Amino acid sequence: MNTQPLITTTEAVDKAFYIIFGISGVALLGITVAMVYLVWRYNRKRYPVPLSQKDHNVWLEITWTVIPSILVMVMFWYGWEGYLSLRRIPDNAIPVQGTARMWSWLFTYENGKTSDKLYVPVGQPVNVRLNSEDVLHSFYVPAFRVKRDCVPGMETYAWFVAEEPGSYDLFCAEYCGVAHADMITTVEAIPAAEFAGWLAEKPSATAAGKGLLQKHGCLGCHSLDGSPMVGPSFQGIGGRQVTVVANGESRTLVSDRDYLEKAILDPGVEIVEGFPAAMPPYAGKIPEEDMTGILDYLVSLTGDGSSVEEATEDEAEEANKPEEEGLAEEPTAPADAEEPASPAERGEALAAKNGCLGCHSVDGSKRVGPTLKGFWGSERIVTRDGQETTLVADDGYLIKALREPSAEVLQGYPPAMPPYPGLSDEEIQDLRSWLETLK
Amino acid sequence: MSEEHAHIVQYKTFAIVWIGLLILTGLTVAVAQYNLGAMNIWVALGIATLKSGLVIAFFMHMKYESRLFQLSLFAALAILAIFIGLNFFDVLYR
Amino acid sequence: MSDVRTTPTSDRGFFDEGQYPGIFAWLLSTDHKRIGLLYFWCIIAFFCVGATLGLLLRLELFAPGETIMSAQTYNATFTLHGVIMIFLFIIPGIPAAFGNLIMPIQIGARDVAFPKLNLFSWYLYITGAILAVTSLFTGGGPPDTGWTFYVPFSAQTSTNVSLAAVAVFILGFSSILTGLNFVTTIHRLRTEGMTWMRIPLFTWSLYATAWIQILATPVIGITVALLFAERVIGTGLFDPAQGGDPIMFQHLFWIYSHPAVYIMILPGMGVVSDIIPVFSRKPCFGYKAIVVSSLAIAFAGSLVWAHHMYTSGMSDMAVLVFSFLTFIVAIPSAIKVFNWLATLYEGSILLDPPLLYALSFILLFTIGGLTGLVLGAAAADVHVHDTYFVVGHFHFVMFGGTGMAFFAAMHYWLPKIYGRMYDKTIATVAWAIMVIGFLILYISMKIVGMQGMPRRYYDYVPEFTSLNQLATVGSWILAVGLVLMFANIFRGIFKGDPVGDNPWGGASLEWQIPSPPPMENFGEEDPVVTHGPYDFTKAGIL
Amino acid sequence: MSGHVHKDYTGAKFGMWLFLFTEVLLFGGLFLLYAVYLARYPQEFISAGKELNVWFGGGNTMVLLTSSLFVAISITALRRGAKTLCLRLLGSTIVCAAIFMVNKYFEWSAKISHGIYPGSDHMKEMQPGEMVFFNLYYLTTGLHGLHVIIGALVIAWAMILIKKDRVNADDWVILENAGLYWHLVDLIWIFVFPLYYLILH
Repeated sequence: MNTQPLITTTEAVDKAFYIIFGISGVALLGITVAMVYLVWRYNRKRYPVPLSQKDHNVWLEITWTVIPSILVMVMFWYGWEGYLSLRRIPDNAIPVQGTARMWSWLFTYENGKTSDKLYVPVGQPVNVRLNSEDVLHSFYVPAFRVKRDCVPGMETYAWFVAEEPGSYDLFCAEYCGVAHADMITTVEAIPAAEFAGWLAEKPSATAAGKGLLQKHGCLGCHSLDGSPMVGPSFQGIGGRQVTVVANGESRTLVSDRDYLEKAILDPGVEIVEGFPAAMPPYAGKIPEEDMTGILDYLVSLTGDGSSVEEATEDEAEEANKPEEEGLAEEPTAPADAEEPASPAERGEALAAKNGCLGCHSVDGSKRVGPTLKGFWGSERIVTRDGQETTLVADDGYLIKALREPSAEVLQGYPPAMPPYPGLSDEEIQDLRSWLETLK
Repeated sequence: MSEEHAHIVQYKTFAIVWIGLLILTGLTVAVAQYNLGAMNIWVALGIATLKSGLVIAFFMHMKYESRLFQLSLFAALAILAIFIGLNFFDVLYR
Repeated sequence: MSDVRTTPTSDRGFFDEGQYPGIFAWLLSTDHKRIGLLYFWCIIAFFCVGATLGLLLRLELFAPGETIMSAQTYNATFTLHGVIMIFLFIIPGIPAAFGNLIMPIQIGARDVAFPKLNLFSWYLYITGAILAVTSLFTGGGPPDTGWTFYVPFSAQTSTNVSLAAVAVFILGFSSILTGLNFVTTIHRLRTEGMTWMRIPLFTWSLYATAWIQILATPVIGITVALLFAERVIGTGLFDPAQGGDPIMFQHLFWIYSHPAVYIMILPGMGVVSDIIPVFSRKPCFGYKAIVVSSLAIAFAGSLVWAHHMYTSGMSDMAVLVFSFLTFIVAIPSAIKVFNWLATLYEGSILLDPPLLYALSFILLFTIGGLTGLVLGAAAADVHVHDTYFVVGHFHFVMFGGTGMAFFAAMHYWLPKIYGRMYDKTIATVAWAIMVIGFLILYISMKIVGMQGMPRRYYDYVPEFTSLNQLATVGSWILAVGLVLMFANIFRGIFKGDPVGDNPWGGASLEWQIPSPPPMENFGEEDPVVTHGPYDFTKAGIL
Repeated sequence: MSGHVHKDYTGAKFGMWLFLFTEVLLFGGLFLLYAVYLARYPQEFISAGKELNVWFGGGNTMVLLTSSLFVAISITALRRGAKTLCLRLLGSTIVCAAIFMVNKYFEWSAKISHGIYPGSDHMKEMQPGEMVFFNLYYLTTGLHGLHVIIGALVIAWAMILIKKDRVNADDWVILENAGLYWHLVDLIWIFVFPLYYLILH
């Protein structure tokens, strides 16, 4: 592996720092001492009249032009040399895809495994290929002195190598909106063997299945540990008896593979009793293979679900979960110890966070955009492709209005609303629950 | 002040310049019909520069103004060229 | 200089010679001194607002998590702090206020070349300022983009960025017109004997600045106009989905905003170059070198914008070129510092408040400049870019540099304009408090930035807490110094002891006329200049 | 120099030129983007450029060049004391401006009726480079059109002053400056025309 001694990014950058700080320190000291000395030495009390009226000296000017020029060229050179080290990816670097979005990170490994923390093997270079799904972000790991912007529509990269095992902060360094400061995760440097094991966990149905649930945002509303969230928990969902309401009639059935598939693709038909009809239909949204994986996993969650063998291996991810929820939904929520807020409350917080209330009132008054009072289920006259259409404010309409507001513009209002592609499906459901309360 | 009686340009001069401008316009349209590859844009820009030179020198009296005016114009255009040119260190090498 | 004294019609000079009654004497005046004071007071007012916002930001960062405001409010607050401080305080600060007050007198002119345009510039400034404030309360609420307005975020956010963009456009226009006015004034209205090599260095610095204002400011105009168009009519020139390139926005933005840094700092250097000789009773050392370096900074400053973009995803070739050019610009600044120090050598130095502020400029600007070298070096910049190190750096340059120079100018020239002197002891105490608070505040920021704390962070990881608290405490000390300094200045303006025409013993023209200056600065006859601006022997000071 | 009454012609002209530099730099931002995007999407720019009508663009070029001629001559005319001729020439200039704008109106509405305008569905189906081309086209010609209107207003204002004899054979710097502004409008178009309408036909 190690064909030649590897210069780490930290070493490359720190060299430039030492040289520049060294030269600068001497210069600063010199200037400060000279200034204080001159002010003291030639004080008017001592010399009521200046000793001379010298006003130029060509050689001095040349000297203090040439010497700084040489010094800054030295600094330039070391800065550039270090930068080149940052840009030259070692041949044996492991590629990882890093996706930034408002306001979280997603890392995808070569074998398709995803994670919201960046797991890397100690001692081996990692090349993170960066992109962004929405606005500018910046991938920044202070410990390794690397930073690179994530630009939508463009791939950038940053490589580094972790010499010591440990957990290193990973920040977003380019301002990206209200939760910019929460877009923090970690680089988890683990011994190579452990990393290989972690990476190979994919075959494990549980981890893969859980990864899929994470990827498609299921865990935003459904817990794995039995605790109620927006939707019912997945604990024991394989073969559990569920009571559902369909067309106003409730009946009890067994949650089998067919039921689960139906419930995912078209959840509005049968609603689990006691839960809001909040889930969006996923028909056409989940690729076939992912669907199979999800169903395999869900069916496997039987009994009390004290969850089979995954307890240990998922510790890291479990530990991370509350934090991630805090990010996505309630940046200002005081503590995760509290009861989870109701969907409507979360929706309200979301509306405040995303600035909805700047344009939409909740009391019926007209602002830049239409009021949200009585929004849900109301008839809307919209202009689509220059033609007026009447439709009802339902799930589909809400999603479209948030993700692509310019497609259907409400009559009498300017097409002023920006799209909110960053809103997850769960968040839209929360918003919907809140909107329903605004009668 | 002396400059109040600055050069009065003759009607004839203007007319000649105008005819020159029209000819150059025709020329630039004509040249655009031929595929010269990347040269097209440079030829078009060259002719446009010639035309703008005529407008500046005669219509805008720059030919009769002092060195200060000419230097300032040069500085402004040079800065614009720098602003555009330096960008290509990024654009061409990305 | 020949005797340019006239019998003043009133001992309150131009204050008693308004053309219109009451408030209109100010609002309709085309006199450069009145316009200068209009700017001065507006700028001071906006500085106080901006500083208050800064203190609130520091307070929020006193502890991790929510301290006094929500994240959205915080983001709007730092945006506003940046926009106000940059567009309403630093950029117009010295040129529009002291440039207007002093520059025409320094070259022996009775006014600027286009007095009505000058007044119009002020109205544009006020219009822009009002629009910027209006954007807080209208549309989608206060802009939350940061003063850099980077796309795609600025094109997507629902807050009132569009109006803020219009405000910036108008403020830019105001800046352009002031620059245009000054260049023409300096070329056309120098009095007899005021050769180019006899122009005071302050005026020289304004000349260099004015050229940047003219040639760079239009670029920010088109940039914010394009942002406006992108938001309002969807012309996605920077939108990747429409083939645009978000990085081009950054290029355009910094093509203006980097030279703008020199619009901010050059006049400050001019102030220092004028003050140091007077309080050393020695000609400014290397006058020509300083003139050339001002012009060199103005030119070379236009070539280095992309050093703000090393991590942006632009090409490595661009990093190489811009890093190299950036280090070139460092040299003229260094030359100025050495020449200032050489001016002190063998002088007769009086440590009055203007000199103290000027010396703190040298110290703080040097620290800011040297940390700028860290940011210019490609590798080092990658680590500290967009961290608190940058925040610390530009506050050293902008506040420690331009801010201190502004205060130096205030202590140096306000006695001339108002004819009254502040309390020098209090001014010195305030100065000491400010410098101490300043160093605590911004050095903490630099260290926390070196440790990796990104800027524009509403919340931070616990290991950054102690330095953030130290910085916040520093901000309080700094605030105490500021309040004391302003209180002393205001008291001095209204109640101070009258000063003579030449309280500091200056040799340039503004010290040869009465304090406050009369309406057209000079009597019936224009002054005839016979010696340089720092020739204390010929001026009869020595 | 004796203060108040004196009028500095060179200074006034110089100030105007400085202002024109700012206008050049303002458009410079758009030309910069044009250059960058042309380098990135040469083929798309060519295919999109074919959608523009050379006759509209060429006709407008002639109109503007001619109007510039009128303005240039009008200054000579005024200085020679031919006030009526001067006013007629300036009037013709404003007519030229109107022709230009009407032309532009037809050109834009033809494009818009084909569904080519910022944010349209038709645009969304285009290649990214073509979208950039049309967005730039609308912004550049739009900003230029705005300058045509402002220029025409400035000329009209100069005409009023000439009628009132406030601007005359001895005091003509306002007309000179108005003319400079108008020529700038022409200058910009001299570059816009080949860059947008003639990019390889």
